[in-house]
Amino acid sequence: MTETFGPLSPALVLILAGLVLPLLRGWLRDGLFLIAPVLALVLVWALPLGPGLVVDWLGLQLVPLAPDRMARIFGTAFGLAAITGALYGVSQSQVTEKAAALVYAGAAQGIAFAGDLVTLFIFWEILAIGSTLVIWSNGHWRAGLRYALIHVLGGVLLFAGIAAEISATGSVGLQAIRADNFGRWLMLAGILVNAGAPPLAAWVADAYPKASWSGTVFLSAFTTKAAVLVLIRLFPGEPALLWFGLAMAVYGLAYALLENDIRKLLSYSIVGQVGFMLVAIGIGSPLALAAAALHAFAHILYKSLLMMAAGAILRSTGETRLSALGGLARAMPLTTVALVIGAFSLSAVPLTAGFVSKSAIMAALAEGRAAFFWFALTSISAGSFLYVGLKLPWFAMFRPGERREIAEPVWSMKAAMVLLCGTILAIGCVPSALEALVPEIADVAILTPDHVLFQLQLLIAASCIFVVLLPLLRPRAGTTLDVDWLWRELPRKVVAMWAPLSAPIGGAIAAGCEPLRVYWTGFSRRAVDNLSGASNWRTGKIAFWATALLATYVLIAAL
Amino acid sequence: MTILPLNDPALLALSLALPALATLAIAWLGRWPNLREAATLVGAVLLFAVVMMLLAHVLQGARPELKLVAVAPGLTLALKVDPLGMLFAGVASTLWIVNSLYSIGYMRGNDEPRQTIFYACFAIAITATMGLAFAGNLFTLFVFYEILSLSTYPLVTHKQSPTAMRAGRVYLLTLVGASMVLLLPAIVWTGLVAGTLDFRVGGILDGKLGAGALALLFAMFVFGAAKAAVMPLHRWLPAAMVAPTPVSALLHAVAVVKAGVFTVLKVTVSVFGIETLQTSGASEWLVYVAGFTIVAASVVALRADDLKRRLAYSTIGQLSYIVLAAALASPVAVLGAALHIAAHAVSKITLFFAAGSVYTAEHVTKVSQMDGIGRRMPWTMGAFAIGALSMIGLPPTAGFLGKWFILDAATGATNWFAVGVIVVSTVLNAAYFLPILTRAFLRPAKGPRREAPLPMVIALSATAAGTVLLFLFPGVPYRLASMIVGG
Amino acid sequence: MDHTRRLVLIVLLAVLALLVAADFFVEHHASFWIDGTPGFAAWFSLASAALAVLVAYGWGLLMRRRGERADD
Amino acid sequence: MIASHLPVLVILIPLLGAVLAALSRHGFAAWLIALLASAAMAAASLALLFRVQAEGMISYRIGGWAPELGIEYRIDAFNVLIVVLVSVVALLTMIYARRSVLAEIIPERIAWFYTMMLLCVAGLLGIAVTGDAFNAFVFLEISSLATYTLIALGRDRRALVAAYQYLIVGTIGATLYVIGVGLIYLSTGTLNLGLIAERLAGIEGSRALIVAEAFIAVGICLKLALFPLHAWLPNAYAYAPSSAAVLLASTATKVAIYLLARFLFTVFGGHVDVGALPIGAILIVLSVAAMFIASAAAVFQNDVKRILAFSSVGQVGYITLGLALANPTGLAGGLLHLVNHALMKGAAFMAIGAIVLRAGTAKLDELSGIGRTMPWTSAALTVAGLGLIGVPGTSGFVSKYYLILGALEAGFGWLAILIVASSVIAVLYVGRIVEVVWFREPAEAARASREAPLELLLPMWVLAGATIWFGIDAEWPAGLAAAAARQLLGGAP
Repeated sequence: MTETFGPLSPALVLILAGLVLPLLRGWLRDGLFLIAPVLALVLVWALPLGPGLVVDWLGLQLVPLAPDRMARIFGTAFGLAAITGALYGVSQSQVTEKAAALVYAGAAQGIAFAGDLVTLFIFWEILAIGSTLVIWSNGHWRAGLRYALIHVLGGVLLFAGIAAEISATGSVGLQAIRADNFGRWLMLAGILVNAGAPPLAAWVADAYPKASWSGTVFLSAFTTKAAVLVLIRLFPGEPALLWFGLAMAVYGLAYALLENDIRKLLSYSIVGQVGFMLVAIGIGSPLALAAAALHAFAHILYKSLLMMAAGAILRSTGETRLSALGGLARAMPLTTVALVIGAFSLSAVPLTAGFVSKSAIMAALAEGRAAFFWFALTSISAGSFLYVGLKLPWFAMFRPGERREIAEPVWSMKAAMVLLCGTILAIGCVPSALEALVPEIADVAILTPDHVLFQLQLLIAASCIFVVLLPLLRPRAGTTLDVDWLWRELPRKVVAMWAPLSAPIGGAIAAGCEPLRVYWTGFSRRAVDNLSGASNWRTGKIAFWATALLATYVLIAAL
Repeated sequence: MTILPLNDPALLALSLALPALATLAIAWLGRWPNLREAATLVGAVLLFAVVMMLLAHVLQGARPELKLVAVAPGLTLALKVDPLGMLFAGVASTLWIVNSLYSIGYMRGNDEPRQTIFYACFAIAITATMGLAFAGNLFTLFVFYEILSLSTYPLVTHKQSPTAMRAGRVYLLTLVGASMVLLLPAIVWTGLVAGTLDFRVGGILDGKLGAGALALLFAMFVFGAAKAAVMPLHRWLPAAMVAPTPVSALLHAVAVVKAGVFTVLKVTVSVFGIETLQTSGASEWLVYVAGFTIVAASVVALRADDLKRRLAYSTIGQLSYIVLAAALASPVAVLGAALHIAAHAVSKITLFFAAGSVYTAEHVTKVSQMDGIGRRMPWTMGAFAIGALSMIGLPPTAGFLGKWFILDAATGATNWFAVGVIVVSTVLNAAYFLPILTRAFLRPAKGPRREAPLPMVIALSATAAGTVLLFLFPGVPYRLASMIVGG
Repeated sequence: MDHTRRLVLIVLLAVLALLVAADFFVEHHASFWIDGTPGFAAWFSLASAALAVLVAYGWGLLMRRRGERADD
Repeated sequence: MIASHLPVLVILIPLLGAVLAALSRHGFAAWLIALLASAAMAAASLALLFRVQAEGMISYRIGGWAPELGIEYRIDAFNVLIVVLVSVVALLTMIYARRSVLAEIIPERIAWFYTMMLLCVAGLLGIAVTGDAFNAFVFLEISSLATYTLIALGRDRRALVAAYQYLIVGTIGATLYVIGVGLIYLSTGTLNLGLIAERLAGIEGSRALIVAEAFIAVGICLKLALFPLHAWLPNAYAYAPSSAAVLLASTATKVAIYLLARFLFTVFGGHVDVGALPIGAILIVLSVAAMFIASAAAVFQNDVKRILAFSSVGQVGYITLGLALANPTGLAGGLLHLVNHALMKGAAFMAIGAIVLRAGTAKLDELSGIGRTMPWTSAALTVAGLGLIGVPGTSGFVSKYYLILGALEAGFGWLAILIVASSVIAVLYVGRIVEVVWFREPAEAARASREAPLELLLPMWVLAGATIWFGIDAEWPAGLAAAAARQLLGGAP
């Protein structure tokens, strides 16, 4: 039945819309910007599940459009993020960003529906191009460059891995594998770069805050979650993911707790949350994979919401540093509500989407008897509430601050936030509605009394600690060193160190070579003199050579 | 399916005669610039038509042959079309049209002197390229290889400044010198050992030389074809950057460097035979040399401020991808190498066109002067962006194709060194191309919008479009490339 | 510790106490041996959150630099 | 029956012409005589060629005397090649000479000049056709004396010095040669080359013979300007009148090489075996030295004539290398190069002569941009230069190809590399000329000159055209050279 839609995929719709967008003006442009994501979401659901169409391309049997359940889950999440993101960003004046955002969203859909490794890779790279353009359209060319280079690296690692996989197995299909040979390790490494895993996790917090108020919303939704989807498809149950995930969760927590900039804090938190998903994928049971997908779904919604709130604050105040904010709750009530709902969802407060998905993950860990990871993630959950549920709203919105003449953002931004708040709460209140999408969670205890009690204790206890240790959590201007020091500052330091050394060393080498050079100059000059004067031999010299030659012959004859 | 009653040998003869005739016409019409340029364009279009007719036949399995003249016993000038040559000829003849169009804009836009010689030598170079592509034996290949070197010398020294003359000297000495000292003895040696100089898929040397001798002979071919610019014989390429941009395009995209890698590839497939190379391991060392060239050239490009110099080193690196693939010596590698010839041609010509267009409009030659140029010349720099993406190997551009199969071959041979080289160089490619784009598009512009002359913009837009189209519809080149080894 | 903070803390502790008390009256579905015990979440969270803050603070002492980066 | 007297006719015609030219005393008349004589001579030599191809070796006895007493002229596949080469080049030179001579030589001496030209040709042809060792010495002296005079006729005062130097060197060479011949005569009792060869086979291990061989080889090598016995040549060619330089450069050294080959192969049989006796080995070493050092010296000259002269010394190295390789392919390559080099060096000297005629100078740094005003002449020079490099498509490539093949067949891979490596030096000196001539802004000399007259261009382009033609279709010359090589290696004369 896929045939009836031909090549019409959500990805194609969005990418084409993105390419056409710069050519349009006025309401036509805004209209297309809003309609295209809706159309894509409709297509996500209209495409019948099935094996998809096989296309022969360069001798490879490609399946560019393979709608399955996982594609539908992520397609829906990506679709919702694109719709609300477009609504939120419709008042953005940079057309490049809008166009790039559509291409970016389209590439994410493309990854979701890709039925083979090659298609996957192609959209993977388009995703990187689109996201880079989103960052660049805000003018931060250095950060964008760093982002682009990291993703080129990730892309080519994946590329090499895919090539190895195809030449080893001869199949381009997406099948569950383990990282058991070098090629597959390459593939895993490439995906992990995009997922924001250590050691290259620093790009997330480096690049995302550099986009515009609207651009960051898009960025927070697609790249890392697309990587999660690919991990679900390719590496379910890969043990290495457990540790990568845990490391990301710890990293995200620690850096977010220290961070001062709202959007940077939220970026660190993305890494932390994706860590949860990776641990679930590392478990690999059907429930765990469903939980990972569900968590990605929820995370896309609440992280978009959080980024929207941050963007609203940025647009209204021109500021995102917690140390410079405060007391916004009164002036921006709706934004405040959005921020709190998003934060609570991230912290898995009951009745939010995050509670549903995190419950599923914990249930999967319990089912998988992964005690260590269960306790570790529980403890990190408690910590997460500190930075996002308490620190963020308190310092940005509620703590007493100077009174400013600021207003709520424009209606379209508010509408987008309201839409997301509604969705998050709806899912939180009626988790069973999700069973149509992810039937695996039917048996998970979500809104049971003991579970709710457990979660509430966790949150209230963390709140107590927050109140007690508040002085330690006070945001301060500054940056936390990260691995990106290696490529952002080390080269400069090395150059600076090398600069005073280079002249003496070069001089020493030159001095050492001087005698050789002098000799060579003399030699070559003599040679040139000899050669250019070669026509002026004296007759005697010729006679000498003739005699010498003759003598040689006669001597040899005599012997 | 022929429109004209032309048989294959006639077409083959025409493919050499047309550019040669164009040369004469250009020389004859030198006094009337419009007619002269018309002659170039007409020649280019006719040649393209002829090559396309040949292409149709080759795709159907025909392998036209034409014996030109027996120079001496054992030395015959003979043409024979095979898929690899067809691919090369197709690329060159297509790009000749675009390059001619571009040249008209460039040469007039910059008031260049001695345009008649320029167009005439260009046409000779195309003649030589056709002969090279369709060469039926090593001797023919060598003859046209040398004609190509000599006919491009006046182009390289076109400016006749002391720098240009010096560059010309380096150019000629390296190319002709290497070809005479290494390529020619290699050919003679081959002839002596194999008893023939004719190309044959699968090779003519099977079992006739030991592994060490094979490796030596292979080295003589690879370095003898200095047009492939494998380090350390690469200096001529950056030196030749003093030439006008259409010449750079000819060097980097249409003919010259491609002639080098074509020779390497052709020798790999049809003199040694990939199986012989595989089993003897005679080409293994080249993986490391080519790998080093790729990475080192990229590092140099990273530090080059002169735009054309950066592009030149990029070419050196990209060429070595093809050489690397030849060294891997597997069907997939050859496929990748052949596709990369086409892909690199169309994208590098775009980059050079853009560089020349920027020079013509703004007299900008350095990357550091390119701030905001993308806002002023959106078409030019947009095309440049596509070319750059292709160089990095990102879809949806042609550069992806070749890289894909070369990587496939490298992983298939579990040659992790080659894989590592490609990974590192891809990142380096991005590192030296993307800053140009960020400068051009993100820095503030210093003036109003002002594009280069129209013929140039048309030409570079066409090649940029070609870069994307080649990715989307790679059918014909792919079929040709996959026929190279399969027969 | 100022007045408001102390007040808030007392209220929070009271709520926590109530929740722990309530915990004795629900049926637990323990995944592992200890997490089913009443009040587990409370003390575990207190410890984890404190640990998290302290670790982060310590990390901040080591790695936190004043001022923004030049190229940000 | 004129046809049966062809071998002697080719010598008698120029001799007679020389006498008539000397008697005519008038410049134009002398030229006309020389031209007609050359034409007749060329026709005769071509007829001779066809006869040899049809009938094989021709033996002609002067006066009908049997070899032991009388002189025998022997024409075989090898020397007929030389005869045709010399006479055809001579004819072309005569066509070329008129305008050039008018400009370069004072009118009273013009008739004298043509006399000497004809005499020189007669001597060269005589060396080629004779089958008698002493008779060859006589012809050698005839041609040498004529050559000294020709060089001395040059306008430049240094021409006299050059001629004098050549006189001394030439005399030493002739003396060494005649000593060698004398030694042979003592051992074998005959001067007939064929008979010597037959009798030598019966004599074993005579050191005197080896000494004789050494004397003859060194003597001839002086005449053929083998490095390092070459130093007389550059000045002689540079200061000789242009048309004399053309004749000498194309033919004089070639005939000497012929004589060397004749002795090495026909007379001394297998003695050139590389490694067996040192003549071959020493010849290889000196040839390689010539290829490199003389070519390198050419790079540093400023006078184009001198560049070409040094290039000749270098190119002679390739030919002697072919002799030293002494296998069919290598020897054929050497002989083919002998022919090809004569053609292209002739074209090159004609071109530079035309430039001297128009621009008044042969100094490279004064010839900037001469290609603009004298395109056809410069093109001929370029074609000849490409031939010297050995670019494919020129005859130089074909002969070098055979040389490389011969070196590889002999198992000397390194020698093959050296052959091509030395060609790169030719790229340098030819490149210098081409660059100055075509790619520089025209200098004063270039602006003042115009294209050479047709009667200069025509012979020039016959030779340049042959360089290209024999590069594209070398079947005919390669066949002749291969036949000659077979003839030589077959042992029998």
